[in-house]
Amino acid sequence: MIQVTIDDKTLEVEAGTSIVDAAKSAGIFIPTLCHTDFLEPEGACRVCSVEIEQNGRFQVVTACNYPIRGELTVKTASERALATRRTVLEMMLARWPQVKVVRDLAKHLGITEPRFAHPQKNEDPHACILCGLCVRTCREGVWQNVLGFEGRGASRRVVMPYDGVAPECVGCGACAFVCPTGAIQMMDDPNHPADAARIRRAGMVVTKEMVLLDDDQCKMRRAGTAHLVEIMNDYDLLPVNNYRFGSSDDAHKISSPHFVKRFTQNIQDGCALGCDMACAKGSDDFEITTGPDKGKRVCVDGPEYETAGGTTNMGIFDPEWCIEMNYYCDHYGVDTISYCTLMAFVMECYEAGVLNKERTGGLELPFGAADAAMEVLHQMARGEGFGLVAGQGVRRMKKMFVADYGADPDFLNDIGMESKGLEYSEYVTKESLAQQGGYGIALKGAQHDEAWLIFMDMVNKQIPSFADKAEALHYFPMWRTWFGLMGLCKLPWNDVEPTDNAETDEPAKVPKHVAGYCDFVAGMTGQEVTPADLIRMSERVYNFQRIFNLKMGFGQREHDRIPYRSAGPVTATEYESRAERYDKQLAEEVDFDPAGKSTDEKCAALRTWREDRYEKLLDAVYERRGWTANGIPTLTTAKALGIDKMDGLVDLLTANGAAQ
Amino acid sequence: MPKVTLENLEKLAADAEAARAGMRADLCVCVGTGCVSAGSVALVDELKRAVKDQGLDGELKVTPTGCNGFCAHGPIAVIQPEGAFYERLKAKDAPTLIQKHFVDSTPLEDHMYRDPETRELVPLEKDIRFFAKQQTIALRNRGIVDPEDIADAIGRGAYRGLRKVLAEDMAPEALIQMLIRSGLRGRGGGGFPTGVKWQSCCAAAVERSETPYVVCNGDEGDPGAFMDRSIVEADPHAVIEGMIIGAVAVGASEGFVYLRKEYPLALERLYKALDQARAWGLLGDSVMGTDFAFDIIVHQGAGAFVCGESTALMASMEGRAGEPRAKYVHSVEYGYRNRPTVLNNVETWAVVGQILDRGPEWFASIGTGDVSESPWGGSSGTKVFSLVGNVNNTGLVEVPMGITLREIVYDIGGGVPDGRAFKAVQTGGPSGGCLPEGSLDLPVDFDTLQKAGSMMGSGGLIVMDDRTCMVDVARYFIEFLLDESCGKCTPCREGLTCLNEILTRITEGKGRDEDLGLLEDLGAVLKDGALCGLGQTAGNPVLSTLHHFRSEYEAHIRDGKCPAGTCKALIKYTIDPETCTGCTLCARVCPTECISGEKKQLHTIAQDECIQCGTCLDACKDDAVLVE
Amino acid sequence: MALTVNGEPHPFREGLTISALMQEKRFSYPLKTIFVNGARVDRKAQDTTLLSDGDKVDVIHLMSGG
Amino acid sequence: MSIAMEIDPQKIDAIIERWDRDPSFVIEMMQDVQEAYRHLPRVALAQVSRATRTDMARLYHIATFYKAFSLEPRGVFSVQVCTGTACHVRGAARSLDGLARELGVAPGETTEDLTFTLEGVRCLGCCSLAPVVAVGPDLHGDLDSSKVRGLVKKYRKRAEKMEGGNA
Repeated sequence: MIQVTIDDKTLEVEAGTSIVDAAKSAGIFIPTLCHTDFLEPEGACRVCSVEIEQNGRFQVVTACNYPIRGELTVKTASERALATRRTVLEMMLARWPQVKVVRDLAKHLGITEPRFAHPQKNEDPHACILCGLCVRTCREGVWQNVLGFEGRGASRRVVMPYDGVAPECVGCGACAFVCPTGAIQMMDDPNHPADAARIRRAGMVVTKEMVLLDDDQCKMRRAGTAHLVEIMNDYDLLPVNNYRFGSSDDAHKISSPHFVKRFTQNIQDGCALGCDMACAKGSDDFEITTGPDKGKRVCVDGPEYETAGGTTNMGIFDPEWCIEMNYYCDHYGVDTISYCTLMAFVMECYEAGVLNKERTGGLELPFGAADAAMEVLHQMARGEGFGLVAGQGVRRMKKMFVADYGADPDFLNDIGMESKGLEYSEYVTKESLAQQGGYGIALKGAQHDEAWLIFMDMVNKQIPSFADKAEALHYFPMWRTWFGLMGLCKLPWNDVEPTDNAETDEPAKVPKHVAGYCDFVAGMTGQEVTPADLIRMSERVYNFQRIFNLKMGFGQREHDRIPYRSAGPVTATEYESRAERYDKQLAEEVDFDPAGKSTDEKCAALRTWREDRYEKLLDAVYERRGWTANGIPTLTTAKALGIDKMDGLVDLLTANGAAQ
Repeated sequence: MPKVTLENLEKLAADAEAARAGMRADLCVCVGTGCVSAGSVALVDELKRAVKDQGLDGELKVTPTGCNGFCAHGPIAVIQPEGAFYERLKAKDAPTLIQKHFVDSTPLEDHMYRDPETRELVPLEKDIRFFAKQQTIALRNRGIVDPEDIADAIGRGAYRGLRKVLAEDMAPEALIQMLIRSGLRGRGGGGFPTGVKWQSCCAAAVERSETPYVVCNGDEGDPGAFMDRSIVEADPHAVIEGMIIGAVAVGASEGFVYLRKEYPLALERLYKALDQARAWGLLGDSVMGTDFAFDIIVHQGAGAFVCGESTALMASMEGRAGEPRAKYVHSVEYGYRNRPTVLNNVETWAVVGQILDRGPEWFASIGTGDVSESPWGGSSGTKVFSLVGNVNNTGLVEVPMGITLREIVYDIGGGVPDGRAFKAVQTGGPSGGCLPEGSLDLPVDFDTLQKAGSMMGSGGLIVMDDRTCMVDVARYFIEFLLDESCGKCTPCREGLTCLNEILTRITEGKGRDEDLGLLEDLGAVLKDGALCGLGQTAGNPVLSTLHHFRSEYEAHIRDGKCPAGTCKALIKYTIDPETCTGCTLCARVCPTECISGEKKQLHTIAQDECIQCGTCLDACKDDAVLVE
Repeated sequence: MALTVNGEPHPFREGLTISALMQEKRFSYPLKTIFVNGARVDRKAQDTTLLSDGDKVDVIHLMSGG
Repeated sequence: MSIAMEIDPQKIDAIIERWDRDPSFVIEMMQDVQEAYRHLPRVALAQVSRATRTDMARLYHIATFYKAFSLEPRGVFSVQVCTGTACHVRGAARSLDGLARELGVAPGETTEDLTFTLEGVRCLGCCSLAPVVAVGPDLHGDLDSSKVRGLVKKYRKRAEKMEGGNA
C-alpha cells in the first residue's frame, strides 16, 4: 500500500491506483469529461489536470491515468491546475459554445465567455467534442471496433470508415449511450421499440458489469463456458467414465487455461452481435489431424463446457482431441452432448463385455480410447460399420444389445444415461435429488436448460424439504422457459453478478437483472410487466407443451423415469469412491447400519431408499404445479392459465383422469 | 564472404588498410543527398573513366562516400590521404582534375576553396575555417569511408568496440557503468543519460523476465535538420554496431530502426549495410561467432512529425496511427509491445562503438561533461548540428559541447551572406526557440540553452538575417505543429488552433493589444496541459520570440508594420530608381503582369494589382526591388 | 468442537481464514456469498477474516449451470 | 493520362505475404499499395484488414493520419515543395504559391488530368539547396518562385512524351 495526500487528506492506496480513483475513495471530487470507470483511461480532454509534488518536483498531470506508484502530494485545485483546467475549458467553449456538458464544466470554473475566436466554432448543442468515449467503448467494451478517428490535428473527426454506415455495426447503441453530448443518434431501429432508451439503459447495466466485473468473476469473456471444467471437478460434478465418478486427477489436463490459449480473444463471438460477454469462443487456425479434412486449418466454434465435460465422460483428457471432435460434430451436424454420452455408454458396455472387437467392427473401445471414438464418429457420418449402431443413440442401443447380444436389460437401463430418449447433459446428479427431478421431469428430456439446482440443493443446502425442492422445480423451470420464449440468452441473468446482489433478499434470483428483463419487455412492447407476469407467460406455454406430450402418447409419470446411475451408485466401485458419504447417509437418514455389511448389500439398501425419495419428489412437484399424481395438468390448472379453450383439450384431460 | 569473428576482425581491418595504403591516392567523392542532387553520381563515374583513360586505375582509387558536411560547396571531392579539397565539381571537370592534379601535379585552382575574407586559395580541407573548429566522433568516417562496402568500414575500425565487449564477455552492469562514466546523454533532444536509461530497462527486463527491445529513432522530423540522415548515409555500420552493443547491455534479441520514408538514399544504404552485416556474421544467430543472437528490422516512417516522440513511434511500429500515450510509466518499463524498450536517437547509437573502443574517459574528456556527482552533470562529447538558413557555409558540423553559438555561426558558418545583419538563431526545432544576438556567446550544451528559453534539441541550427520576421517565424512553427499534432488532446489541438488564429491575425495587421496576454496563456496551457512532448513544447517558439522580440509584435499590432518586410498584408513592393537597369525580367515573371516599363527604363509596380507574391524580388539580379 | 459449513462438520484449526477454508473445501466457484454466524462477510475481507472454533459458515453459490 | 485502376488481388496478397501477414507491419503494407497504385483503393484496404485481422477503423485512421497515404489517386508527378525552416526563410512559401498558381491547384490537391499532385512537405533534409522542390525522386535546389514556370513546363513536356510512349 502507498501513502498519498490529496488536498490535505492522507490515505493509503494500492500501487497503480489512479489519482481519480484515490480521490473518489476519499470523497474528493475531480471533474472529468473523457473518463469513465468502465474503460481504460485515455487522458485526452485534460479536464482532470491536477498538480502533484513528488520529492520536491512540481508537475501538472492528468488524474484519470496517473498511476500512484510512490508517495506523493496532490493538489486538485492548485493555481497551476486551475489555470490549465480553465484554459482547456475556455478553448472548448470557444469551439462548442452550446454544448451543455462544456458550458456546465466551464461555468463551474467561472467561465461564461471565451476570450478566443475559434475558426471551427460549432453552435450545435449536440456537437461532437472529440472525447473519444464512443470509439473506446466500441473497441474495449463491445469489441466491435467499428468507430474510429479520421485525420489528425485540427481536422480530427470521429467516423465510421469512409463516413458510411459500417456493415459490422450491430446497432447495440453503446456509443450513443456513453456520448456526453448526444452527438450520436441511433438511426431508425427496425424493430420500432416503444422506448428504445429504456432498453438501452437496462442493457448498459449488464454491459458495464460484464466489462468491469467478469475478469474477477467467471472470466467468461476470456474462457466462455469452458471456465466450468475445473470448477465442476472441484465440486465432484464433472462426469467421468459414463457418470461413474465426479472428478479425476487428470482433469487439470483439460482445464480452461488450455482452451483460453486456443481461443481468439478480444473479438465479437458469432452468437449475439454486440454482446459484451461474447462467450461463444472460437478456436481459429486449428489444424485438423483426422478424417476428410485432415491437414486443413479451420475455425472451430467452441468448445463449450458441455463438449469438454463430455470428453472427460469418455475418460479422455486431451483438449486438442476435444476441439477436433467439436469440429467434426458441427461438421456432421451431430450434437456433441449426445455423441459424448452415447460413446460413454458404448465404452462402459465394451468394458463390461456386452460389446467386443467383433461387435465393434474391430475397434477397441474401452474408456479413454480417443482414436477409436473419433473413428466411430466418422463412421456415423458415413453411415457405415459400428458407427451405424452407435448412431442410434442410447435408448435404441439398449434394445439392440439386449436383443442381439443377450445383454442384461436391468444393467443397461441403470447405466444407459437417457431420459425420454435424450442423452443426459454433462453433470453428475447423484447427490442432488432436486437436479435428478430437473433432468427427469424436463419436457424435452435430460437437459439442464429448464433447471440447474445442484448448487442450491447439494452445496448450499437451501432447499432441504420436498416442498422446497418442488417450489424450486416450479419457479426456475418456468423462469428459464421464458428466455426460450423471448429468444434471449440466460447468461446476463446470473453468469455475472451485480456487486450488491448479496444484499438483496433472494440473491439466487438476482432481482436486479430480473428487473432488467422487465424493462426490456416494457421497452419493446410499451406494456409494463412484473416478474410474476413473466412466470405466468411461461406457465401457460409449459403446461400446454406437457398436454401436447400427453396427446402424443407421452407426458405421464412413467415417462419421467430416470436411470439409477443418475440417482446413485450402480456398481461397487462407484460406492467405494464415495463410501464415507454413503455409509453416513445409510446410518443417519436411511437408519440402516452399514457396519459389517457387504458393498452390494449397502448399494441395495441405498437404492431402495433413493428410488423411493425420487417418487416422493415427483408427487410434491406434480402437486405444486397443479398436476395429477400421474403428472398431467388438471382442468382447473388449464382453466386458471386460460389455455382450456383449445378444442379437444378438455376431452383429452378427462380421458386421462385429469378432469378435476 | 568472410565471417567476422572475435579473432579475425583485426586481421580484416589490417588487410583493408594495407590495400588502401598501397594505392597512391584515394579520391573520396561526397555522395550525400545534397551533392547527389547536384550531380555527384555522374562525377564519380566520370572520375573512374578518367583514371582508366590515364592508365592510373592501379594506383588511384575512387570512393563514393557519405555527406562530407560542406553542402554549400558541393559536389565535393577530397583526395586522401593528403586531404586536398576540391568543390563545385561537375562531371565534365573530371578529366581536367585527374590530368592536372595527378599527371601535371598542379592543383585545379578554379575548383579550390577561396577564403571569403582573405580571398586566398586554401588547398587542404583541414585548413578551411568550416572544418577547423570541428571535432568528429559520430561523423568520423564522413567523406572517407564507402558506406556501401563493409570491408572499407571495417578497415576504418568499425565493430572494434563491439569486439571488445564480446571478447571480454562484459557483464551488462559493467557495460552500463562504462556508458554512465562516459557522460553520454541522449542526442535526440531529451538529453537523458543513456547509461541510466539502459540500466532501468535492463532492471525492468530482469524483474519481469521479459526480453526487451532496442529501437533507433531516425524519424528526425525537425524541419531544417538532417543530422540523422547524414549519419546513416555516411556510416550506417556505426549505428548498427551501437545497437548491437546496446542489445548486449540490456539482453535484447530484436532491434528496430525507424527511419523516415522521405530519406530514400539513407534507407537504401541502411538496407545494404544490414544485409552485409548479416552476411559477414555481425547480425543473426551468432554475432561474431559468439552465442549472442541479434537482428534488426527497419520500419519506414510514413510521414508524421509526431512519430519522433517515443510512444508515438512505438505505436506506429505496432501498426497504428502515431498517437502518443502518457509517459507516467516510461517506455524503459513498458514500451514497444508493452515490453521494456530502449529507444535512442541515431546519433546516440552512432557514438556508442567509439566510447567502448576508445574508452569512456576519452569521451568524457571532450565537451563540458562532469559526471562525478551525477549522470546529469554537464554535457560530454560532441554534438552534430545542421547549420542552415541565412548563413554562408550551410552544412553539417560536429563540434565539442560547450562551443559558443558565435563560433558556430561565424567561425564555422562564415557569418550571414549578402552583407545582411544577423538577427536570430533558431535551435531545437518546433520545440525550441529563437535566440537573439545577445545570446551568441552562450555555450551550446543541454542545460544552458534551456535556461535561455530555447533548447539544444536534435541539432537544427537555423540562422536568420534581418529580412526574417519573428512573428512570421512563430506563426510558421505554430502552423507546422497544428498540421502535425495528432489531435488527441484538447490543449494541443484547440490551443494550436487558437494560437494560429491569433498569430495569423497579427501578421495581417489585425492584431489587438490583449492578444499578447492570450498568447502567454495559451503557451502556459500547452506546457502544463498537453499530453506529450510535442504539445508541451509547442509554445516555446511563440514564448521565446515574444520574450526576445516583443517590439516586433508591437510594431505589427500598433503600427501595422512588418519591420522585416515579410508579412504580405503589411508590405509594399516598389522598384528602386537608382539600381533598376530596366532589364524587364521582373515584368516577365510577374503573374498578374502589374509591372510596367520600357526596355532599359525604370519599371513601376501598380500597387492595386500587386498581390505581394514576391516573384519580382526573387527574380531581380540587381536587388532593385524594395520592400517596406 | 468443529466448524459447520453448509450444515456439515469441518475440522477447525487456529489461524484459519475464510479464503483458506474455501481452499480446503475446494469451493473454487467465484460467485458466492459467505455468512459467518448469519453475518455476511464482504469479498474483500475474506482473505483476512479469521474463523473461530464452532463458527457456523454458510456459503451460498450463485450458480445455475453452463 | 489515366492510370490502371483495376486492382489485382494477387498483387495485394503478395504484398501482405511479403510482410508475413503481421498486423504490426500494416503500415508497410499500405506503403507498398500506395507505391503500386499511387493511392489506397478501398478494396485493397479491405483485403489487408481481413488478412491481418485488423479492423477497418484502424486502417482508415492510418490512411488519413500519415502524409504518405491518400485515398484519392495522386498525380503521376508528385511535386513536393519542402517547407522546412531553412527553405521557409529562403522563400519556400513564395515557391509554393507560384506552383499553386501555375498548376491551378491548391497545395494537397491533384490536377484534373492526374498529372501533378502539389504538396508542401516536411524537411527533405538537403537544406543547403534551399528552397528545394522535389518532383518524384529528383530534387531541384534553389527553386525560387521565378523558376516555377520553367520547372512546370519541363515536366509537362515529359508527361506528354510519357503519355505518347505510355509510361
